[in-house]
Amino acid sequence: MIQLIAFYLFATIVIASATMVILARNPVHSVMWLILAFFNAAGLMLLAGAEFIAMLLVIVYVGAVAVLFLFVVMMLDIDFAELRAGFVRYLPLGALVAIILAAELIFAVGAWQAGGVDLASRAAPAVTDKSNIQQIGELLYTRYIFLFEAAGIVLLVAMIGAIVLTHRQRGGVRIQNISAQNRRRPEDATRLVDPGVGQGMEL
Amino acid sequence: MTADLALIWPELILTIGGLITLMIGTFTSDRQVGLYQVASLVTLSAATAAVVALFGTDTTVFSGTLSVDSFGGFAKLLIYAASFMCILIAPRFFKDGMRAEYPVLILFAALGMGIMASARDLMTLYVGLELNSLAAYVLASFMRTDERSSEAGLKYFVLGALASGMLLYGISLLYGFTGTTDFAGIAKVMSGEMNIGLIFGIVFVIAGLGFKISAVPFHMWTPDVYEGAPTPVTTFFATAPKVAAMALMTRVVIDAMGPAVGTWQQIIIFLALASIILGAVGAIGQKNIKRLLAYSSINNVGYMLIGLAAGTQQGVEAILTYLLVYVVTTLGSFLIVMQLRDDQGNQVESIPALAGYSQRRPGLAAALAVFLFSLAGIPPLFGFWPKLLVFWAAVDANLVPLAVAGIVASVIGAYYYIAIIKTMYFDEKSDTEFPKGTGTVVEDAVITASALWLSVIGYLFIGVLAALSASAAAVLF
Amino acid sequence: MIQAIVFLPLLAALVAGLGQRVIGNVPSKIITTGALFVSCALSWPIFLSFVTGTGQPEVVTVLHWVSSGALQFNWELRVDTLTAVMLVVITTVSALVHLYSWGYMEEDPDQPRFFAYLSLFTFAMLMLVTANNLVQMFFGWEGVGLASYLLIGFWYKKPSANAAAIKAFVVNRVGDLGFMLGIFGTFLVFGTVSIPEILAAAPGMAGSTITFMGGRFDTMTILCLLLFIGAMGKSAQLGLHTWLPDAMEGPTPVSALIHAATMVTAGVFMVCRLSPMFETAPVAQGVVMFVGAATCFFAATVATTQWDIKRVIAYSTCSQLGYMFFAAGAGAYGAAMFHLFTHAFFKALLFLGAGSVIHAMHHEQDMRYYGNLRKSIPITFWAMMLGTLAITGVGIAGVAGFAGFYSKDGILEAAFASGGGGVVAFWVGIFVAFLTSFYSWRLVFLTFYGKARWEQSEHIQHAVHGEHEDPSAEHSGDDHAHAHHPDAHSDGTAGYHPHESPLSMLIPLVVLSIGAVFAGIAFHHQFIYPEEGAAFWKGSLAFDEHLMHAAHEVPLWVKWTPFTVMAIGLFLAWNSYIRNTSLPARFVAQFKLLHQFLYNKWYFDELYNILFVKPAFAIGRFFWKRVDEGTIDRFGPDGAAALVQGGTRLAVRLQSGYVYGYAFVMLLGLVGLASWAMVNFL
Amino acid sequence: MSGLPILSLMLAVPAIAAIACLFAGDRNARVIALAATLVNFVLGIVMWANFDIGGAQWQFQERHEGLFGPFNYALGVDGMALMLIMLSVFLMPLCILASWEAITKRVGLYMAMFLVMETIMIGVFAAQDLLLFYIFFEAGLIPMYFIIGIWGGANRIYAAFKFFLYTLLGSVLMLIAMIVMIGEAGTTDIPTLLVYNFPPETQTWLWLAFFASLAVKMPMWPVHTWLPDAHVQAPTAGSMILAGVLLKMGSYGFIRFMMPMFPDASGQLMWVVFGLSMVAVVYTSLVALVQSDMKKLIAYSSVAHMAIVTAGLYALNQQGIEGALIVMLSHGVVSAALFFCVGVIYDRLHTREIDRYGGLAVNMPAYALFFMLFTMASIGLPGTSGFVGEFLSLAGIYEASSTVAFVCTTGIILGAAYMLYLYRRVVFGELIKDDVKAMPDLNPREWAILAPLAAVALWMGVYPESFLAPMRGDVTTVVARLAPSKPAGDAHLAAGKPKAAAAGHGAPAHGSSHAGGVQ
Amino acid sequence: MISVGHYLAVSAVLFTLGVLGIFINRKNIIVILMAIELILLAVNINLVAFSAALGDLVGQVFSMFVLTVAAGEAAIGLAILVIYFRGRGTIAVDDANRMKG
Repeated sequence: MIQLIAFYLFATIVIASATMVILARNPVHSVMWLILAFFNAAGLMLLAGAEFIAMLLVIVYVGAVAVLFLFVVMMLDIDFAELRAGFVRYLPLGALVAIILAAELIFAVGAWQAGGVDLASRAAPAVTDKSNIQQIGELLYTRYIFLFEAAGIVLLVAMIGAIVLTHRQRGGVRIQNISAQNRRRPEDATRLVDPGVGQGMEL
Repeated sequence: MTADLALIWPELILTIGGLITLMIGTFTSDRQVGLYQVASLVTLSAATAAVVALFGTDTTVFSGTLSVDSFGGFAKLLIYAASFMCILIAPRFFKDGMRAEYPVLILFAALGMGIMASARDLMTLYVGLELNSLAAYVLASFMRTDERSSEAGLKYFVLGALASGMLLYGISLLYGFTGTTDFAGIAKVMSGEMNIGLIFGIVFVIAGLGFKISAVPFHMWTPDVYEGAPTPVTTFFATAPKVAAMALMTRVVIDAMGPAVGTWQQIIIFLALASIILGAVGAIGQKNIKRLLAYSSINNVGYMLIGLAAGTQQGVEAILTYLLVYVVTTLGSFLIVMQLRDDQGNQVESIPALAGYSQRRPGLAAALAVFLFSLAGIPPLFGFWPKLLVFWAAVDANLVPLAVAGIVASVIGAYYYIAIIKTMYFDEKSDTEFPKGTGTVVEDAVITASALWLSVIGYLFIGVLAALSASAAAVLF
Repeated sequence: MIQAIVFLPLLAALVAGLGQRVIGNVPSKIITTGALFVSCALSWPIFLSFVTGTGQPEVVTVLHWVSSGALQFNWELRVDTLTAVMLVVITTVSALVHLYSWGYMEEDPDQPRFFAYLSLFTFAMLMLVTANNLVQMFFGWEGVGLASYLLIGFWYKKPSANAAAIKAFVVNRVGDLGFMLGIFGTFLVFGTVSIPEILAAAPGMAGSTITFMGGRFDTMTILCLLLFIGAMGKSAQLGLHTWLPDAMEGPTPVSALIHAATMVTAGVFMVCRLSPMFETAPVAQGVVMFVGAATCFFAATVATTQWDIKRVIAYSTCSQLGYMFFAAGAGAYGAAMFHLFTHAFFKALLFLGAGSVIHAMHHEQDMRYYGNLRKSIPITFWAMMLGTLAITGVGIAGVAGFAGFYSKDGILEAAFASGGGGVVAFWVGIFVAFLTSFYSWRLVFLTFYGKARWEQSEHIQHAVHGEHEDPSAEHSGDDHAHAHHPDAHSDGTAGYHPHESPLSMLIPLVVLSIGAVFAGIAFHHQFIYPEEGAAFWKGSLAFDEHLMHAAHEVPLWVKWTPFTVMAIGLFLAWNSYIRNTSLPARFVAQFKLLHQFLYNKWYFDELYNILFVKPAFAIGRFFWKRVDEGTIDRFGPDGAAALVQGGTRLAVRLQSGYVYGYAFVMLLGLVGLASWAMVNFL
Repeated sequence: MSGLPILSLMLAVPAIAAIACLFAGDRNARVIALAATLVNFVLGIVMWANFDIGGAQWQFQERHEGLFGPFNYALGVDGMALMLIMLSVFLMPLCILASWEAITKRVGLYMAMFLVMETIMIGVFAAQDLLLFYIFFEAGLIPMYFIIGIWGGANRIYAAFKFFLYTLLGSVLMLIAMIVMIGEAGTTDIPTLLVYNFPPETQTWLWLAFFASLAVKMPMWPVHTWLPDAHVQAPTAGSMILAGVLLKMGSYGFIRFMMPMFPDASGQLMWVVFGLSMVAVVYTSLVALVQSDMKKLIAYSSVAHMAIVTAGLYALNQQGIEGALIVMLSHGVVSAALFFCVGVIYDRLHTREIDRYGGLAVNMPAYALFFMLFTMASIGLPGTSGFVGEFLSLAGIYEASSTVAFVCTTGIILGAAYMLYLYRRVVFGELIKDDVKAMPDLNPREWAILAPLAAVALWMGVYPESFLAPMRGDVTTVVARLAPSKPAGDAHLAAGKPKAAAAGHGAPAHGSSHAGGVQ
Repeated sequence: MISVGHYLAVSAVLFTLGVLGIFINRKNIIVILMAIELILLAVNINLVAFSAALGDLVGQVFSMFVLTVAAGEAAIGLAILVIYFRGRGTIAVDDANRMKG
């Protein structure tokens, strides 16, 4: 019963805050709503028994992604007042299509029943004698090792990408170049001039 | 596990080579273009060699998440070759020299595409696809100071993310309704009774993959991104990812959804016809040659999808042949587009500026004409052959109306190809000068070779090609 | 020998036509004229051998032509009585016309071309009459059509000549349409196009029926009618006659040769050649007779009102051809051929005489500007006189007469004797004989009698004032016949005095006069007498001895009526044009509508113009502008292009550049596909 | 002869010369092109001379299995193909000569395109493999597209596009049909397919698909509208080859594929062909009558002539088919000649407007003579090539249907009308326009083009056996193949009671044995 | 009892909201990126729910990969956003239409 109440609570909040994410005028507010949605989603997952994923959601999403969002929103010098508010043009038709989509999806998933699936073909049946995190770990480092490594490459690519795009050679930054300093000779730096009378100084 | 490693040599080589290239790039100055270019090219060559060496193997590795087979091999050869060319041509394009991240990203993208082509598990599919996509998003906006490039990246990213969301949602449905992410396992369930969840899963997955191959109506990003991205990147987008995504789509549709032919066939047919027609119709209005080639790729994907709709081994063979010819033609076309520079050395992308090109650069114009006629599928140019195979497969699969519709629409497609030829050959010279010396010897050689191959010479290789594609396609059946 | 007769003219035509600039004018003329005289000289012995009964039919194969399945025909030359008759007619008239043209065309710059055309025509005509199969006959048929076209349009600078040439060709082609269909049908029915084989098999086909264009008809009737349509075109029978008067745009020797003596009689020849076929199709015969009689009547009525001397003779020709056809329709093919034979002489004579008059009158052809010419050009006058006597059929039954007398009376008697419709045709013929007499004498009186009236003629004034270099006018031989008498205007001559034509023109007149006088009396036994006729024709045409017997035994009044009406006509003409010259005008005033109707040739040209020519152009323009461009192109290729362009605009608009728009399209696609798949599943 | 791959040689010579032309200068390109086409002409004559009439149906065969994967490099000719190849190689040197002075820009490319065209034409007629045929068949679009588009008249772009896309649209349907055929029969070999019996209902579809394609190529009404545009805009030699040979590809497809491969459908659907042909003859002739552009007029006349071809072929009997074949050859020569005649004066005055001319007979007598000859050949004057073909085909048509024959035969009236009307306006009349007066008569080069054309037109008219003999056996084969499915003609001859045969010319009645009229 | 259906319904709504967020939003691109995160969240809920219902861990592993990739995706998305902003000085969705047609 508690579970049910908790589920409905989480579900309601996650949907409500998701709605606010896309409706909020201020992007900062949107991020906040997003964080709220993630927390509640983590709650939903806890209810389903996926503790590790729930934690991950909070740590990775809230801790990293959402903060990154916030960071960017703050960093970019955006004049929020100027941002036009409005999703008038597509809203009625868009909402209609979205409602149809949602209805169809719900109708579709309503067709799910445990009996329809051949459970014998499961790749990694969950067992009760090990913790969720241990089971996932075993799976990750054996069966899915290749993908695990590939996911590492994905993150590497993301990193390279983020850097290559945003990293700028700063013109004003002075970095000590020791070898250049060592190579420097007087003749490179000084010049002897002998200006004639009345010709002025040429600099 | 170690035995498995011996079978993923191409991936290993690419990973290590990519890292080495990255290191070279990091620890040398950006002006050392030659060095990391060579490193990346060697990496790709080695990977290609590894693929060749593994050709004919048909097994799965890593608990069945990845397959090592001729089908993937065929696709990888094309992917690697296309990537090779895209690295080869890049330095001349980027005015400030090619930064090291470019070959690195291409290498990792190629890795991802290789994984896509070999995926036989939804999870592998997803990871491979995202590896490729993330690299691709960055590549699209690689010229970060160029507004068009960043806009292209933005659009590509947003829509790509949406598409991968759809794909993932579909995957989750497939997983939920079959209890497995393994292609073979999914196929087993699908050979039983279908339910609405599975059907939605199929639709969502096809939609997600349809984005990658830019099939209508998931093509919307293509023209903008092709136009905005730096030309070598556009070349890359038009070739390698198309091969990977098409191979992946083929594998998913045939391997995983094979038994549910009634569900996906009509969807694929719709995508095919829509792509053919919209690709052709959209292309007609274009003034920018990169944009036009984008529509052309949409159009061509439509034909490949006809082969897929057939769902037979013959159809898959046709797709593979089509991919090969398509890649060669597209590469050739883009190589020429790269050489379109006015006397200030600026890139020329406007089609009207090509007026009278045949009189300024007869060789290049002739080659481009060959490519375009080939893309249009006019015999005796070799582009006709894969089109024929595709229709052949459709007819043999009793999809005669589809074949008829497709082939009639191909006439619309021919219109814009011959319109460019008209501009190059029939129109009076435009003001734009096209000075000589824009291409390297290698590029010119590649252009010449592809043009020759695509003219009648290609027919002499039909036998080889047929054998190759047959052995590759046989894996799926 | 027959090869020489036929091919010498061709050779001459080629040499003169292609080599004219190499060999020059006079050699060209010599070669063509010489070749014709040789042909002529070779033809007469053949004819005489048939007259004497020693000649035997023979067929000479020259070259393989076509064989396609059962349809096989070769280039062959057939000589039998019928051919022999035609041979002499053609070669003689042609040779004389060649000679005549030396004088008549003397001043023309394109003489070799003219002579080449004449020879070419002769060759084609000879091919026609020597044909042993229908296709070769068709070759000659079209060949003479070509030559006729070329010769009518000889003065190609004259728009009227060009128009007339095209008209002649096209109207003839209408007939040829029938002829071709007839050949096809004949081939279909008989499995061959060889004339002897067809004729042999024809009786066996009598009474059979065949489907033609959806209807069910008697086989032989339909075949004969189709072939007869061809004959109608070539022989200018009513309906397809309109080209013949216009054809007078050609030089006068051409009119004499082609449009009087030979080509126009090809239709008669064809009907006679195929007479065994017609004999099996009484309905077709009836049609032939009816058309012949109608033409005969029609042309004669028109001839009475025309002012142009050549047109009068042209309508006269038309009318005489009608005689020949109703003879053929009546079954008297011998009589038809006989009239053809005599007509060739006297009509050629009349035309050449008219040419001589025109030549003398400086190309004035309007008889209103003639008058009193008998003294200035006496030889021409006498030749014309003899010709007129011949055509009007002057002669005493049972004693002697001019050529036309025998042949025309033969026809009328045969028509009467054939009974039924023939009697009607007989009466028509009688009436036409009256008209013939009237218009022929009218021509003579207007031209040679009365007062000189040419002061009003523009041609003459040009000649007098030296302004005759009108490039579009006939311009042969015009510098020798006039003297300047600017003061002598009161005598109606405007100071112009016609001179007699040169010798080269007079000799043919004389020779033809001999023919016009004696051709009838010399050969009427062979042509139309029952026993002698059968022996003469030797089955080369369907010679009905019974009919011929009957024709000779008609009541006496039948034999005398033609002469009587001729006399009435003569009197009427004399009364109207010599004694009381105001009579015609009064008559015209009285019967204005009738005169207009006749003068305008029964409005055939206008009718055809409204019915065929104008609609053809209008429909053509309609098809071109409204259908081809307005419909097929508009909704076909251009429509498709526009559709695609519209699609392009739509596609470009769809590609708005806004990322939310793109996302929306993707979503729509997704939802659409999902819904479709769902509906399909459920 | 057996060892020499003469057909491959004939394909190779122009192809190689084409490449040479691309790299040679303008002057050399002309010489190379002329030399290559002449060599091919000689090879053609050698082939004709060695053709064994009455021998094997397929001669000079070359086969290389597996060279092209699922289809073969297979060449060979029968009599019909031989004649059409002869037509091609005969016209090519004349086309090159016709362009000798008229083409001044980008000569190398021009000559290359023509030489490629020659290869393609020979390939079409010599191909013994369905796909090989299709490749050649459609390849012809490319050089023609360039020829019209680069060297054409003012509105050349529209014409080139229309030509290309229209004919492409037609051909693609044929491709689908070919695929179906290959799937059904399991071979791409044309001789095998010629005797393969497709199921009747399949035949209908295949027939329709082929018809859609070939009708455009022919072109038949109502898909003819590309032709006038293409002809008007194309350079002289382009029109010559287009009218001379390219249109024949359509009719060749009729007799090579549609009729023997789908005999049942041919029998059933002959009325479609007849109907369209009838419309075309009358319709296009009337349209030709009102044209003011010389080339357009001749182009429309081509449509009318090709309608006779289609109707003749679908008479499905010996005369109809042989006649149609002769019309094809004749039209190839005559229309090429007529287009060249237009080109001659176009080169001098640079207009095709009929009204701009007049009175050419005065200053160009030789030209007038040739023009007259070809005009007459075009309207089917006996003794010229046009007659033999038209006569035979119409005779054949009559056997099938007198109505169709009647309507088609009206073409001879209308044809005479529009051709003579054209001739009158151009050649006859007063020579009053100064620029027309200044036009010189034919030069030796033009003589060299017109004289052979004239000679062939006459040869074909007087002794067509030279051309009929090689094709006779093939036509017989086709007729035999079609015989079972050919509907009876509409004559329905019914014997009556013969009257007593008239004396003198009575002969044993034998006509009734021809009841039904099938020869 | 909470059935898997409940979860799936929530996820469906979330997915829809995410999609809606992408194309009705004209204010700024950051919200679009957040909408994408919503979509991925919906997928994760799906996977976890199925995983739980099936008693199969693959779903959770998959969910982990999704999280990983989503993080990378967010990084790259924001990077692109940054350079876009640098070039244009705005992140309004309406302005990103330099290329069209």
